[in-house]
Amino acid sequence: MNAGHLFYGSSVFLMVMGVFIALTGKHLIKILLGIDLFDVGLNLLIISFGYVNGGTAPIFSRYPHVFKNVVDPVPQALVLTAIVIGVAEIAMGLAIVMRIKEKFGTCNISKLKELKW
Amino acid sequence: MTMFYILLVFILTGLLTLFLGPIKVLRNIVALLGYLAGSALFIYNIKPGLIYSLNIRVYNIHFESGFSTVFFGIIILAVFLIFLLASFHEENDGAYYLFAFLTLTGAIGVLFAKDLISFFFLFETMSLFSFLMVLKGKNKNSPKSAFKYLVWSVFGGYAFLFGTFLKVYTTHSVMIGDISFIGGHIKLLILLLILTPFMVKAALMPFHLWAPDAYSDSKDAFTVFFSGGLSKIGIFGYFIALFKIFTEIASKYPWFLTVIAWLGGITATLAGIYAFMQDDAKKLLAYSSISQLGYVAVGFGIYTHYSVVAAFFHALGHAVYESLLFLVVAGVYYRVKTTDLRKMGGLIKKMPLSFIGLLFGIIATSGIPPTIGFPSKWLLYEAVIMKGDLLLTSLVFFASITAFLYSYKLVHSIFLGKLHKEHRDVKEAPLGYATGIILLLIPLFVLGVAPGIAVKHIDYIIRFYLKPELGYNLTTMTTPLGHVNFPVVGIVMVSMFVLSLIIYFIFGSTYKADQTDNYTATEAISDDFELHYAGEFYGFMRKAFGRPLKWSFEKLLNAFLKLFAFIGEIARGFYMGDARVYLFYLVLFFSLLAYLMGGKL
Amino acid sequence: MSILYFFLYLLLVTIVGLLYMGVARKVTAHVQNRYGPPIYQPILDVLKLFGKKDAASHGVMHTLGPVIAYTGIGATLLFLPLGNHTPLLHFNGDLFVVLYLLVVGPLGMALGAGESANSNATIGIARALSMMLGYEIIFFMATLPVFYANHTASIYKVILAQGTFPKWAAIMYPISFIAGLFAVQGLLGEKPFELVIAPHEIASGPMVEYGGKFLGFLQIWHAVGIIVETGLFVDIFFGPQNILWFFVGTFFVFLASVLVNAVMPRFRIEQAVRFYWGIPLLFAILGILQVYLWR
Amino acid sequence: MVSPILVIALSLFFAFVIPLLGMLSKKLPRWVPPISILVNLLILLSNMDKISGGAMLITTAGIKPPIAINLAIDRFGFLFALLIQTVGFLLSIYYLAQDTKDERFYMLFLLNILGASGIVMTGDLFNSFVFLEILEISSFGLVAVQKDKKSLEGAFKYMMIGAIGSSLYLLGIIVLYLSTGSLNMADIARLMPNIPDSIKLFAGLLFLIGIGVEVELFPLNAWAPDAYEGAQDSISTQLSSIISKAGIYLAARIFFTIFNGFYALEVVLYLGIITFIIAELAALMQKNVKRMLAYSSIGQMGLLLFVFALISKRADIFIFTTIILLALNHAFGKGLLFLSLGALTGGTREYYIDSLKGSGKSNVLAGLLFTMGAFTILGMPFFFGFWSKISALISIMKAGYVYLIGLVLLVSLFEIYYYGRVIVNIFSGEGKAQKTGFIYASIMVIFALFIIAFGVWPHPVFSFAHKAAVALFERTTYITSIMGGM
Repeated sequence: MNAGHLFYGSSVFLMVMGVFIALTGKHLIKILLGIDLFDVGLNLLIISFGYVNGGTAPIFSRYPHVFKNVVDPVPQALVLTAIVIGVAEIAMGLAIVMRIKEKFGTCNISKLKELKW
Repeated sequence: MTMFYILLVFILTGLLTLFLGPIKVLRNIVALLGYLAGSALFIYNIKPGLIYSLNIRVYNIHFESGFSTVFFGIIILAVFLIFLLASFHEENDGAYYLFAFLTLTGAIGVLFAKDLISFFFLFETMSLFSFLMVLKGKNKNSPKSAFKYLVWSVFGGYAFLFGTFLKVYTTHSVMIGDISFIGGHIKLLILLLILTPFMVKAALMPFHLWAPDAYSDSKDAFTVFFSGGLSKIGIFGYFIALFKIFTEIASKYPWFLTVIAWLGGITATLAGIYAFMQDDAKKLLAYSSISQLGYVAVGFGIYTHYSVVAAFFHALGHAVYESLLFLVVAGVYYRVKTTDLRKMGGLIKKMPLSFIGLLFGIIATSGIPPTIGFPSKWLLYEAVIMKGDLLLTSLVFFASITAFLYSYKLVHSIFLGKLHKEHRDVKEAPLGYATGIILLLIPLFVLGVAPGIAVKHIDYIIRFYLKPELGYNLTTMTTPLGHVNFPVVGIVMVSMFVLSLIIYFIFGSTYKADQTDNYTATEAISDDFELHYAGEFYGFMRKAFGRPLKWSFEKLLNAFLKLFAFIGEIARGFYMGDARVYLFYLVLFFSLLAYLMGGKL
Repeated sequence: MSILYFFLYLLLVTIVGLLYMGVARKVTAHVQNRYGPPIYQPILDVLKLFGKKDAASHGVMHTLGPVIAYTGIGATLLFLPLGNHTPLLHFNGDLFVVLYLLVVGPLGMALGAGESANSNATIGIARALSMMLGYEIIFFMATLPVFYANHTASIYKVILAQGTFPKWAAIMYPISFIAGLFAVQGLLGEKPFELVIAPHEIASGPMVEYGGKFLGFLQIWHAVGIIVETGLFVDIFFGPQNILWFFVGTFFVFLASVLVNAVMPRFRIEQAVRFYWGIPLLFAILGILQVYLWR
Repeated sequence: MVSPILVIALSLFFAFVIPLLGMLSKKLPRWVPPISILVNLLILLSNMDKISGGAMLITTAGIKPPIAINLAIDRFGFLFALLIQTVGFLLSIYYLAQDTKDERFYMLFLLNILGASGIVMTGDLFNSFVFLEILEISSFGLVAVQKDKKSLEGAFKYMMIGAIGSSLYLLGIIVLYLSTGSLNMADIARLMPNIPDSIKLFAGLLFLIGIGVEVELFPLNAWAPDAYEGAQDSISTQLSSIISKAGIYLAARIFFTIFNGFYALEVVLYLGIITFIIAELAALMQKNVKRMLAYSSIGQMGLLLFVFALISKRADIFIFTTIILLALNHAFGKGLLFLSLGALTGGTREYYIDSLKGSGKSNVLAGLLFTMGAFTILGMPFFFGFWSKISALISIMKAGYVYLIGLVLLVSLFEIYYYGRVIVNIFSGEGKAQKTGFIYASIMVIFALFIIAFGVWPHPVFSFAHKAAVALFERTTYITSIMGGM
């Protein structure tokens, strides 16, 4: 088992855990954390896709032989954006949860039952 | 091009009335002028055989005029005139005329349509705006009735559309044309689907459920057009479907025609029975209208030259007397503000012209010579007997007996019997109604005595499809079973009447007695004494019919709807979880797809 | 000339009809162990009624009602062959013309009675019309096989198409004939179907407000009506007869009906209608099946 | 001619100016969205002639594709951009008349429009993800903006599903990137034949879920009724007229242009019709009118997707013309319905069918407009919906599913039933008198005018839609116009 598989496995595990928490958690914050965990796992997965075993940072340098074995820079750039987006999402989520706590007086998801009919 | 212009004139008239909204007189004049312009265009320019196409990028609109266009067009336009005359006295606003004229546009347009998509477009236009017209209605129930009408007519429209697409798919032609060459039984499905909206429009059972409510709850003037005019589109549709679309129906699926004929007979009978059980004038007339349209279906179902001529003639007659009856009831409503048969009575002295209108209306409805109702009924009986279906003949005969029952109930409850106290100062119906009544009485007698005028035209319509067998000239009709000279019947009646009058005048004199001066078996009667026998007029028949009277299509339909409602509740249950449940759906969906793709991955 | 002929024709039938009514009263009386009035009593009654000085009218329609009633029945008579005796207009019109003209009379009376504003009258009319749902349809269904078998709707042709005695429709189509007999009882309005008049209940029904010449009209209307209704039956079921035998036929049909009338109580209205929808309807349908099987 | 990239840049600029303006004055921020969107519209219109045949390419940083981020606008995208901006403009005018909003609302609103226009204009896959997220996050905020129980709950549900969905969308992008080494849509589309089927399947599945959430596809659409119901009326309009339309664009772009109708489309075919049926059934017995409209919206989207997926059965431009017509009809019709429903309730947020009784009589205009909206959704003649409905049926027939027409029509009958019930209800009985403000009314009238004008004379829309459909249909032209001749 090489390092790549370990990375993939662990980040997929994180994603699954995230979904699992979101599915089973009762507290809204917990659910948000689950979603966040899912995002984090995804981000890690993306980075590990771009990872080359033993590669170096993708920086232009005077030594072309180093340049041969660099990790893919694009996923990293993407993940950077994705992290920012994830933060925004969670921030929005937290804001909503805050309001929910104000209005409903609870953070228990099973108490959110206004919209049924 | 004229065909297009005619429709345009009607649409523009409708829009113009909408924008000239506030002034009633102006509105009425514009409506009348627009109508006259359009119908003048129609009468002078529409000859059989005109063709016109208009391209709007993806769809081509094809128009064509035939004998049937002219026949039905004139009926519908004539009835619309009556409607307009009555409308002048209705509470109307701009939208009222807009909807009415767009309904007319749809109705006339349908007659022109050569391809099925245009047909559908115009048919739906008609349904839609007549729905709005009903929605504007006159009482609290109108919206509900309008809703029923909408659902039913759209049901029909969609069936038609489905049929259209099946036809286009199988024949690669969107034109109204023959489908008998298609292999397999799909052609029957197409026919059935295309026929559905017309069965709905012509209120053939079991598609009639909307009709009594919609007829009785729309504005009185509009009911005239609704029943007299729009139902003709249903008849026109029978013609289109059974003759133009499936020309070989008689040889390929004779049982289908038999079913139509029997449905017609059952409609005529049951609607007749329901009619005489009603206590509301418009409801009664609505059922009577349905009943009369049942005869037409019988005529089409028998599918011989005789019967189809009878059907067309009956449709014509239906337009005349049903309009007349609704018009009179509208006039009465205008004066006494009710259509409840239990609250009227003795109006003959106050509204003699209306009485005459109603009297001859019911005489024609019952099919008594020498009115327009007789030739078609006579011919229909002959045709059914010739076909050899004696049970159907009996059923139709039974239906025509019910016509006597409801006719008499109508005329008695409104005009005969005791005058109510609060109706002492009622006046004759105003000019518009009166004009309409007189206008309608003319064809009622003329065509009753000289049916040849119309039969000739009807013969032109159908002789292309059926071997012309009926012998006729202006005043007579001859079938292998019998022969009638209609004026002779009329003359005999008139001379016999004169003779009776002579006898009447020879002997003694009469004096006028008040209505309170009655035999009441020692009971002294005053004005407050309720002697009018109107409610539960045929109440005892309820017992005679017993339980079957309580059965209805409506209950069956409701049970069916409940089933859908139940399924709907289940479907809705899917959307009633909390956020985690929704997420669960997502995960489940993902896993399911991943599993299904597993083999390919 | 033919107008004069027609007058005589009408007069004859009216008088014969009135005599029938007289016979009916006599027969009924004898059955009930009474003596009864003389046979010509109805004629005297009618003369008396027409001789009355004035009659009360409740309005135009009330006045015209009996007139229209007589108009209708008179017009019907013109289209009805009396046996093989050719009527004035036998060539013109057929069963349906006769059936529809036959309705004009009751309609006229109904309109007239309606305007009187007496509920007894209206109830009588309502019953009369409802009864039509019973007997009229049975009568129609009973006669249909005969017309169908001979492939005509003309009454005159039906008469001629039947042969002499054993070829009568009554014998060829016995089931229909029985159904027809049931119907005639209602057609004539005799007990147990005497619901329209029902003197004890609704004070002679439609006639309640009529007196004087109006009642006279109604009497002669009824008289002609008896002949027309039984005559129609005889024409259809008893083949070609000369006019004498025709009257004999109608008389016996009428007599049978009167005898039943004399011993029967009265149905309630819904019972009457339901009765027709029972056994007579069955017979009528069987009759139709018979003609299908025979052809 | 002004570069369309300004549409995005200016919107962003304006969106971030709003809070600053808010500090100066409470009244100023609400003027920003209309101005910004108007400028956007003008920019777009000035480019109208430039766009023909393939896509109009706007590069950033002067680098040719497939490297850097670029915008690629073809007629299809242009039409959607125009639609989004137009509806957005109308709504922004509507918000002018609303008093109580704080400035952050206007920012969210502008960002939302920005996200939607970005999606339909971009030529870069990852960029589309970014815009999608902008769109979604601002939508959560917009749904919650009412700050009452219902809207918060709706927003939270939407957020949960939306977040997971868009993450999976990102994963799909990465999968494609790994196998092609490119993020440019045209480039990926070009390289598509080289990708092994299993990768395609997997990526397709991920995209299906990511986009499925946006376009309200069956098992992924459970958030939709809640969000629609919870949001205020204009936001519901936005959800159905703008946000879901951006989703449709994305679906067309990805499933057709990139995947070239591979596999996922067949799933969409079945899911589309299932969505249609289930949503309409659910609406059948719904007592809350707004939720009913939401179900109807889902149903319409299902029909749209179904028709769109027919392309996998038969390649025909007409099918694309149809989905454009359907999208336009739905955008304007459903928008009108939500707005007029809001007018009928008079801002009370009482959407139950019984509480609406008689409201159409006291507020005739709103009642009529609601009726018009319903009629166009139902496909009644003289309304635009007629043409789109007929086109949809023709498309189904062309693809050979002629018996499905019967099913579609049967389900449409349910639509008639529940819309008819509402129409009848609002016109019966007597309601409380309510007034609709002039601006509000005129916005609705503009929606209605579109429906009626093009319902009576559909020719211009047909040709416009046809051109857009051609642009979408000819994917090689799209690819070559971006990647250069090959």
